[in-house]
Amino acid sequence: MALIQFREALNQAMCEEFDLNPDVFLIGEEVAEYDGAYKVSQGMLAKYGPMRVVDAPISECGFAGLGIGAAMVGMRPIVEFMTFSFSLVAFDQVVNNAPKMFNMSGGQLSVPIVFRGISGPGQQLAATHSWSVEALYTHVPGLKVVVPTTPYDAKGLLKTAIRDPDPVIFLENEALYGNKGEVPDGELLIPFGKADVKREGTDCTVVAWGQGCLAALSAADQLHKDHGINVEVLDPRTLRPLDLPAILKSIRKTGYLVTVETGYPTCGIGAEIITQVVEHAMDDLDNHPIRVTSLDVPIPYSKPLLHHVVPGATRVAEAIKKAIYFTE
Amino acid sequence: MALIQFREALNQAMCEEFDLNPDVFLIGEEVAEYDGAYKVSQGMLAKYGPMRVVDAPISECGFAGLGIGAAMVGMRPIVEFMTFSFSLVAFDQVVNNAPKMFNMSGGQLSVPIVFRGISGPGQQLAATHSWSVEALYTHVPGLKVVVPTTPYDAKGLLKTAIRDPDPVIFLENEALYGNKGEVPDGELLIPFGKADVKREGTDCTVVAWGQGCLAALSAADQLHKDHGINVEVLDPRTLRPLDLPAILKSIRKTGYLVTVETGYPTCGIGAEIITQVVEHAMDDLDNHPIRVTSLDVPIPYSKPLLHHVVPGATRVAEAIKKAIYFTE
Amino acid sequence: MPAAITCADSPPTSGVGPERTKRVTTVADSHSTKIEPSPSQMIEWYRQMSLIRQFEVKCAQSYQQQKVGGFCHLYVGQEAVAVGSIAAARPQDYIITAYRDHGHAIAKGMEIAPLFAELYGKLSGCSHGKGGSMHFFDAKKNFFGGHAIVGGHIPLAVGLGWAAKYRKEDRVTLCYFGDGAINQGSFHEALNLAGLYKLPCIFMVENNGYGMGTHLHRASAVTDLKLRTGDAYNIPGKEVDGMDCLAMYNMTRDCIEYCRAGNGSMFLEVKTYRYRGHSMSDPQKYRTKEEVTKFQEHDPIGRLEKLLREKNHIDEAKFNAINEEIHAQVESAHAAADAAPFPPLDDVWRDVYANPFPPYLSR
Amino acid sequence: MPAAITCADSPPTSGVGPERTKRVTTVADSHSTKIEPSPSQMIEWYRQMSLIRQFEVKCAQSYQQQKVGGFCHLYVGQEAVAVGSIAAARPQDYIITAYRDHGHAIAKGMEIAPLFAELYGKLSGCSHGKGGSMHFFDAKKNFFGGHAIVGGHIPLAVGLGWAAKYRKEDRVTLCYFGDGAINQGSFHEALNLAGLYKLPCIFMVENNGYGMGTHLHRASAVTDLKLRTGDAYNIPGKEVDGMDCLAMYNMTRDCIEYCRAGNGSMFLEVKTYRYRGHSMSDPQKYRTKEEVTKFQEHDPIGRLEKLLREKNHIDEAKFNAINEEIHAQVESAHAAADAAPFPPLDDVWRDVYANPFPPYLSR
Ligand SMILES: Cc1ncc(C[n+]2csc(CCOP(=O)(O)OP(=O)(O)O)c2C)c(N)n1
Ligand SMILES: Cc1ncc(C[n+]2csc(CCOP(=O)(O)OP(=O)(O)O)c2C)c(N)n1
Ligand SMILES: [Mg+2]
Ligand SMILES: [Mg+2]
Repeated sequence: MALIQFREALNQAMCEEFDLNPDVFLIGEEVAEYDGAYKVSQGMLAKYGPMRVVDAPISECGFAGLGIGAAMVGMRPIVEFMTFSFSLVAFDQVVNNAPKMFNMSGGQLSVPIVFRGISGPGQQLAATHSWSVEALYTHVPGLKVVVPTTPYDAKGLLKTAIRDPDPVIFLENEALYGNKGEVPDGELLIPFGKADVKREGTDCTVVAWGQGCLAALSAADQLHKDHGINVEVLDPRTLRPLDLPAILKSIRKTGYLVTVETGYPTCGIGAEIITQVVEHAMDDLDNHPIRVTSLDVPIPYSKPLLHHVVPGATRVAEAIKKAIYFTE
Repeated sequence: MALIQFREALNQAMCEEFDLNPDVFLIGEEVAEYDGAYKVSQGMLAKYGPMRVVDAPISECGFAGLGIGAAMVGMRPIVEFMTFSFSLVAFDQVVNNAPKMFNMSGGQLSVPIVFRGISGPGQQLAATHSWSVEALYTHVPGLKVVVPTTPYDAKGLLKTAIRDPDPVIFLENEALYGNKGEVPDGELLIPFGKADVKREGTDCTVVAWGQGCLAALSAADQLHKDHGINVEVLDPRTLRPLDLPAILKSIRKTGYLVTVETGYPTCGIGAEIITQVVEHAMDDLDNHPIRVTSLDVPIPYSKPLLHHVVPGATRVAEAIKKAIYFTE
Repeated sequence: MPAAITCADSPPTSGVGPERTKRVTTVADSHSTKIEPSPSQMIEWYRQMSLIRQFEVKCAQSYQQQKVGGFCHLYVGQEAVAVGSIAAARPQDYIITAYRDHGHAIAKGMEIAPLFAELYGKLSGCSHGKGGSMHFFDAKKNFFGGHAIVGGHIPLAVGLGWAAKYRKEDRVTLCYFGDGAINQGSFHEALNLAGLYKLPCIFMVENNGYGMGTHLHRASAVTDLKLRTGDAYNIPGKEVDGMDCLAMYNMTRDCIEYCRAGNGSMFLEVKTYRYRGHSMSDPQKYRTKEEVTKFQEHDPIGRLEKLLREKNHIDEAKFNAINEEIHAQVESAHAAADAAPFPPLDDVWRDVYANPFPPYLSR
Repeated sequence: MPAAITCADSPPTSGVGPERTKRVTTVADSHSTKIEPSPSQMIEWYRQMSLIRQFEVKCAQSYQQQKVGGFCHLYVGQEAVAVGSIAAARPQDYIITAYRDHGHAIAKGMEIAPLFAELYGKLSGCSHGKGGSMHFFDAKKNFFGGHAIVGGHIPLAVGLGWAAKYRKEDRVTLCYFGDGAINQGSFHEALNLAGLYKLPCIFMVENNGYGMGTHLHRASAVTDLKLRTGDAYNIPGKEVDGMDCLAMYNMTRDCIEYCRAGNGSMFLEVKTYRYRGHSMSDPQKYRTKEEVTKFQEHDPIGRLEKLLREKNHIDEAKFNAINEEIHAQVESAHAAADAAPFPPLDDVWRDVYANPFPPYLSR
């Protein structure tokens, strides 16, 4: 166990898999000579050379497709999008070629590829640069979608993703890169579809991941301090597959549900979770679930507007109080 | 009033707006000399000439962007995607440039553009060609999303879309093009955000549009014939804006809700509608709502598999019975 | 057109420097030293082209009988392109193409029975009925599809080339697409990557003059396609007569040599023509009967037959034998497909994930 | 480099035919007959370049003070490109560029007060704080942004050109982008459309040698960018020294003439250099101090100043007056922005739709 940064955990996961399997390589913009736009691939070029750590032109459609093609013959590409906002110019490759090749070839060609990079509103990057792509990609059968919250999860989930035979969308939050946490040095594999209770509680279930999960945790602490409310924070860790049983189990205990995401509300992950919960356990709910999301508007540049649009601990706390009928 | 085909209604709407406003033009693949891959623009080249009815190369990103640029200076482009499955190679243009320009320019530049074409699984076109893009685009603030079911709606909604100052995603179903219906010859404008009761009923509310709406209607007839069940079929006609008040009103009457869509279930339109209903009227529901969708798999080519994946009247009828606890 | 192979008009080398010049000569030279293929080789080409032709004639019938669904794009007229070029490739070389893929699949050695079955959506189809006409695959034979989004597979070809270079394997990737695909962004990004990384890929545009109903000159700002990649991507472009199987064979062989020598990628403008409509539902108002007949006079199968006869490589009996064998082959494969069972409905849950999870597991 | 303008190496005309040749000569000829701009014109250019420079020096300070957020890409070193080219354009001509847009906005005549306010995210910003540094807009002045997705705005420029041609308006569209944008599919699709429809557009690649930390030769298979559009899109390419305001003016004027004459589009490779990092957070390990200094010796502002002094178009007093005026302008605009109020929080619901519906209405 060592206390390392989120970005270091990702770096460690990639290096360990590079060492284990010569078919693993990394391609993306500025990943090699620049050491990564956000320094996630720091030192990897020096260690593995230019064939395994590959700088690409600003051609997301091109190098995403390159990765898929290489994966079709059994290579294990890790394609870094500087941010997933830029994956939208490669959308057809990610939602058609990657997830449907295995199916349309009748199971002949699997596509073991990992698309990774930043998702979620950064620091005042305005509407086109601030996408939370969780919903866009979770919508698509054939893809798997992973969102780590802690350095521990980051390492364990990325290693699993690289070894998985299916295309994996691996979403990172810029805000988390610098966070530190305990991470075991050697082998660490976290299975997909297993939620993690980030905070035990009895009064309300909050389902949250990544940036939103940290907001939920501080909201939970605040509510406990101020009002003795015990919030359970459940981190699904993977959105596809989704650990519905764990969510239902928690709700059976608490009777209330709040979801948190930085994405747009409409047809979002919150909507999906709430719909599944209502379908399977409406009777366990003592109030209607509440989804906390970014407001249904383009993400603005101006700082106060940005913080008004993207949900933080305060809005999560408000939602929890409302969900459990709490009044001071 | 004349009895005309769905495709003729669309053609009429475009021609009337062409006549009213010289800034309206149509661009897309095969729209001009070929008279439209699905004959929607039949005769328009002859009538309006090559500057207003424009054949484009297979460059969706390019001509979608061309339309947006022209709209920025007040033109009224209608961009036809042969099918919306092909809009995915132009995704960034449609979800970034079109819906965010007005916002990021501080209200200086509106983008009065209509993107129209086929959405929904066609006849055995396999996974990449069978997209129902409703959820992908309804997710995005700044867009408006329209899905006509009848020739009447097709004309009235398309005319409204062409005059609207915002970017409109106008989704057509190949299966409906040949359907006939009564359509007034002259002016016909249907406002966005106003649902239409396609069938009155008291026992269950079914929210459905386009292809799914016709499936719902025949399911309703069948259930009435076989079991005297009175289903209310509500057609939202536009998914963004969504006429929630109309949906809630109907549910207050029936107590039950079923949604129908040909798209993938996860983060779909059904999930969004159910979540909004639960948030505003959980107490009016006598059972949990049920969403009928395509199965959560890539759309297969093989005919029996295709019909198993895409919901038809039978599956809608099953869902309604289940929703209202009906047992024979 | 159909024109002779014009090695002369390789792209202008100005501005791209000596190495570029070297490249072009490489191909030109090797090309000038043609190797005459053996009679048995050419007879095999004749057989393959005839098989593709008869296979598709049967497809058309079955489509009219609505036993085949979806979009079905016939290759009739273009057979020499796939047969001649793939004849020059080796089993380990990668092949990938667009939705007009029947010819390439058969030329790469796929049995026609699983192809008919795929068209019929049957379980015994090469993709178990999931793909249909536009999505033929045979991983074992290094045939990577069959792709329906115009231009969308070109970056995949770059990935195949990348894998070969990365693994230091002696493989060349042959990537086919239509003249309409040239105007997709994916083509541009893919060719720049191939030119930049010097990948062993041959990009072949099957220029049949039309993208659906749109003639090349109404879709492409430059109609002399072989020029579009030299100055743009440092990938030399050459032109070849796609109605001539022998020319296709020789040119492709030279290009493969060029790639194997580590020179990078090549671009081939293949001049060809499709006799049938774009797909089965195409009134073809955009061209005249005369135009079609003009090209049919240069039919690739007829031309090779003529050659073989002139050289007395083959006699009447042999011809009849071949064609009867093909006929029998097509009939039995077709009958088998017709009789074969559809996949069980639960198969929709199959092959969605290689490492599935519920609900895919529970099915 | 910075090289003199080399009209000679216009793209090879082989294969694209006479019209192509005609085009190139058009520009070359008109170009050879240079019109010397008036002293007052050149003084105005000097003023604009200095204003841009001082505006951005102030931006950098404010960014360090964290009063400016997001990504902030400075134009320092490239000022002559926007100023020289836009000086050759007319008010009705359309301008559109990427996220490195401060220079173009100011050269097109935007006041700097609303620009500072935008950087500060204030209500008085040109986009009411919704856009920030990468999204400056001024519809009234025909400045169409300010776009942050690399290459994403190039198709929009084609739309602007289309609108002008459709409406038979005498407007030319100037579209700017970086050397990194050339490898995006959107560039390819846009240029083919412009070449096909013969639209009055001038596409200018501001080749400053780097896309972020990646040198051109590591991103583009062909580094002689002016060659990339001739054979590929039938759009002649030319090269111009972007560190020379006068050269930019003359070349752009000729290109505008060419477009107005209905010849179609032009492509300009502008050789330039950015002195600062890609954005405010760039360690710049990819280049040496020496390289930067080498280019700074050809500083566009310094060069024009030298010229004006040599020709005695201006004296010391006038210089000081100009620079003091600019200094005062920057200080007051900045102070105003600093003091200005943020937008009310409910403004997030504003300008989402031009024809809003609930909940946008209810706010
Ligand atoms: C991105 C995309 N846009 C449009 C289509 C519809 N479409 C299928 S084939 C075709 C024409 C392609 O012509 P070409 O590339 O010349 O190939 P050919 O059919 O001549 O073999 C079109 C427009 C598609 N499949 N994908
Ligand atoms: C589609 C897309 N991919 C990546 C980025 C991130 N990015 C922003 S600027 C830039 C470099 C662009 O370089 P260039 O085009 O040469 O313009 P310059 O910065 O030199 O002016 C990159 C990679 C982006 N904004 N959009
Ligand atoms: Mg073609
Ligand atoms: Mg640059």
